Amino acid sequence: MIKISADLFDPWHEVVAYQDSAKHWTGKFGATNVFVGTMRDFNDGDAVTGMVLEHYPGMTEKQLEDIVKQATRDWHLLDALVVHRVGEIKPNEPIVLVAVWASHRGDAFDAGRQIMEALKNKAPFWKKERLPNGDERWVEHNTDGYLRSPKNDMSTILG
Amino acid sequence: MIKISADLFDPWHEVVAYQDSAKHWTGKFGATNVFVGTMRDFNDGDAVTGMVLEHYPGMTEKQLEDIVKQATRDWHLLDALVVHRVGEIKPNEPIVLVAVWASHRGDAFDAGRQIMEALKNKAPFWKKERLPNGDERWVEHNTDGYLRSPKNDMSTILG
Amino acid sequence: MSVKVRYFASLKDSVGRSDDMVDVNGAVTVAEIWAMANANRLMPDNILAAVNMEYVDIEHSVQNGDEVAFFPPVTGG
Amino acid sequence: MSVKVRYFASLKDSVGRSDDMVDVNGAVTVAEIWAMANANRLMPDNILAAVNMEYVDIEHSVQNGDEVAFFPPVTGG
Repeated sequence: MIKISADLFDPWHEVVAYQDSAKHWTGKFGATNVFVGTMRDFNDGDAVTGMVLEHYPGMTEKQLEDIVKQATRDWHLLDALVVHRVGEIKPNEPIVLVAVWASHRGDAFDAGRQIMEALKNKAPFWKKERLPNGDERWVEHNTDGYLRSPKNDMSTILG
Repeated sequence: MIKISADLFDPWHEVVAYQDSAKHWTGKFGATNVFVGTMRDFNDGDAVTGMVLEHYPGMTEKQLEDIVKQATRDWHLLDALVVHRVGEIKPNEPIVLVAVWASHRGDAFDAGRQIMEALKNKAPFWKKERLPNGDERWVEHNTDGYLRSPKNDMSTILG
Repeated sequence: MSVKVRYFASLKDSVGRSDDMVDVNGAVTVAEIWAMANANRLMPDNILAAVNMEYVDIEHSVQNGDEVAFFPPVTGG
Repeated sequence: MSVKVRYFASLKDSVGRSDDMVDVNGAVTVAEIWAMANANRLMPDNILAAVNMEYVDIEHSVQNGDEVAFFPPVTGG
């Protein structure tokens, strides 16, 4: 399920409520991976007092649905939930939740990360940060989520 | 923090309670990755009605602490929480929770997965499953959490 | 034919509008739609374009009634 | 010297005991501790061994007062 929320949401409550509503896979899921992105009170070395999250209504939902469908084709998943905040956001508030349920942990980790990277690269959201002096600035681009992962030598994470 | 629990625990409540208690990194974490392993009602093709989880008190805690320390050396983490159930467990009850908090999502995903794989390989826990006919059987080994990940061709997960 | 053009985020600020209606005759590409709507402004290098809410490259041809959108790199999550 | 030996999980079931006390003279390895405690039983191939709650290989030498543990592959998580 995809949800775009203009209101503060509690990611852990969302996970529990969704899981409890999905009685048809109760007892079938062994592995749940949840990622929560939270607004920090600093970015690029500066204090940040808030942000506004703009999106492209319609296209955002469409892209997120495609992203989840792709993950469902690539990995064995029972279900997935994506919730993303829009509008005015304050530090320490959750921005994004990606939760996936699978039988096995490898699928849960891989699918959760794939959805999150695709969301960062393709879902039409834009952040405008508010600085303590009242200035506003658009965030220019997202960083690579695999930046510190050993791309060429996977031995660390592949054991 | 490491917790071994003989009682049913609520992983989402544990995450919230721990996060709320850690006021020194409020506003500093941008990325939380949570893995929850849940007991399924089947395994290896058979229905399973319950299990007993044995551990080696003292060594289990020591190994888990070493695993978390190693993840803290390998990735930029703010904190980590590991909770593992022991004793009598019923289907649909959580067995393990691994939660990590970081500034950036790459560290959160990599560290969470590394802790989970190390736990599966090193932490002295053993599962004995109970079958519908009353028989019991020891689970013989854990499977590789990277089994379906493209080990040799990382393009899918490394984008 | 008539094509709706939309701008988002920092591009909306720099263009100074959130949308345009462009009337065109015959075959036209996304890049040409930009040029018609923004006669005095080159398309920024890192711009992303969508037609009917799907990503396209700027040589994609536009049909009557399409919604064309231009926006900077996305920064959600 | 005196060494405590512990068994876990399916190994505890097959050995039929949860622990032993072994008295030894002089230098001794983990493998030799197994042999002294289980005279009629070869050590299973896939066994894991720990001394004082740290993993060791079976040629690791044991000191007075050590706790030696043997167990099958772990299956937690």
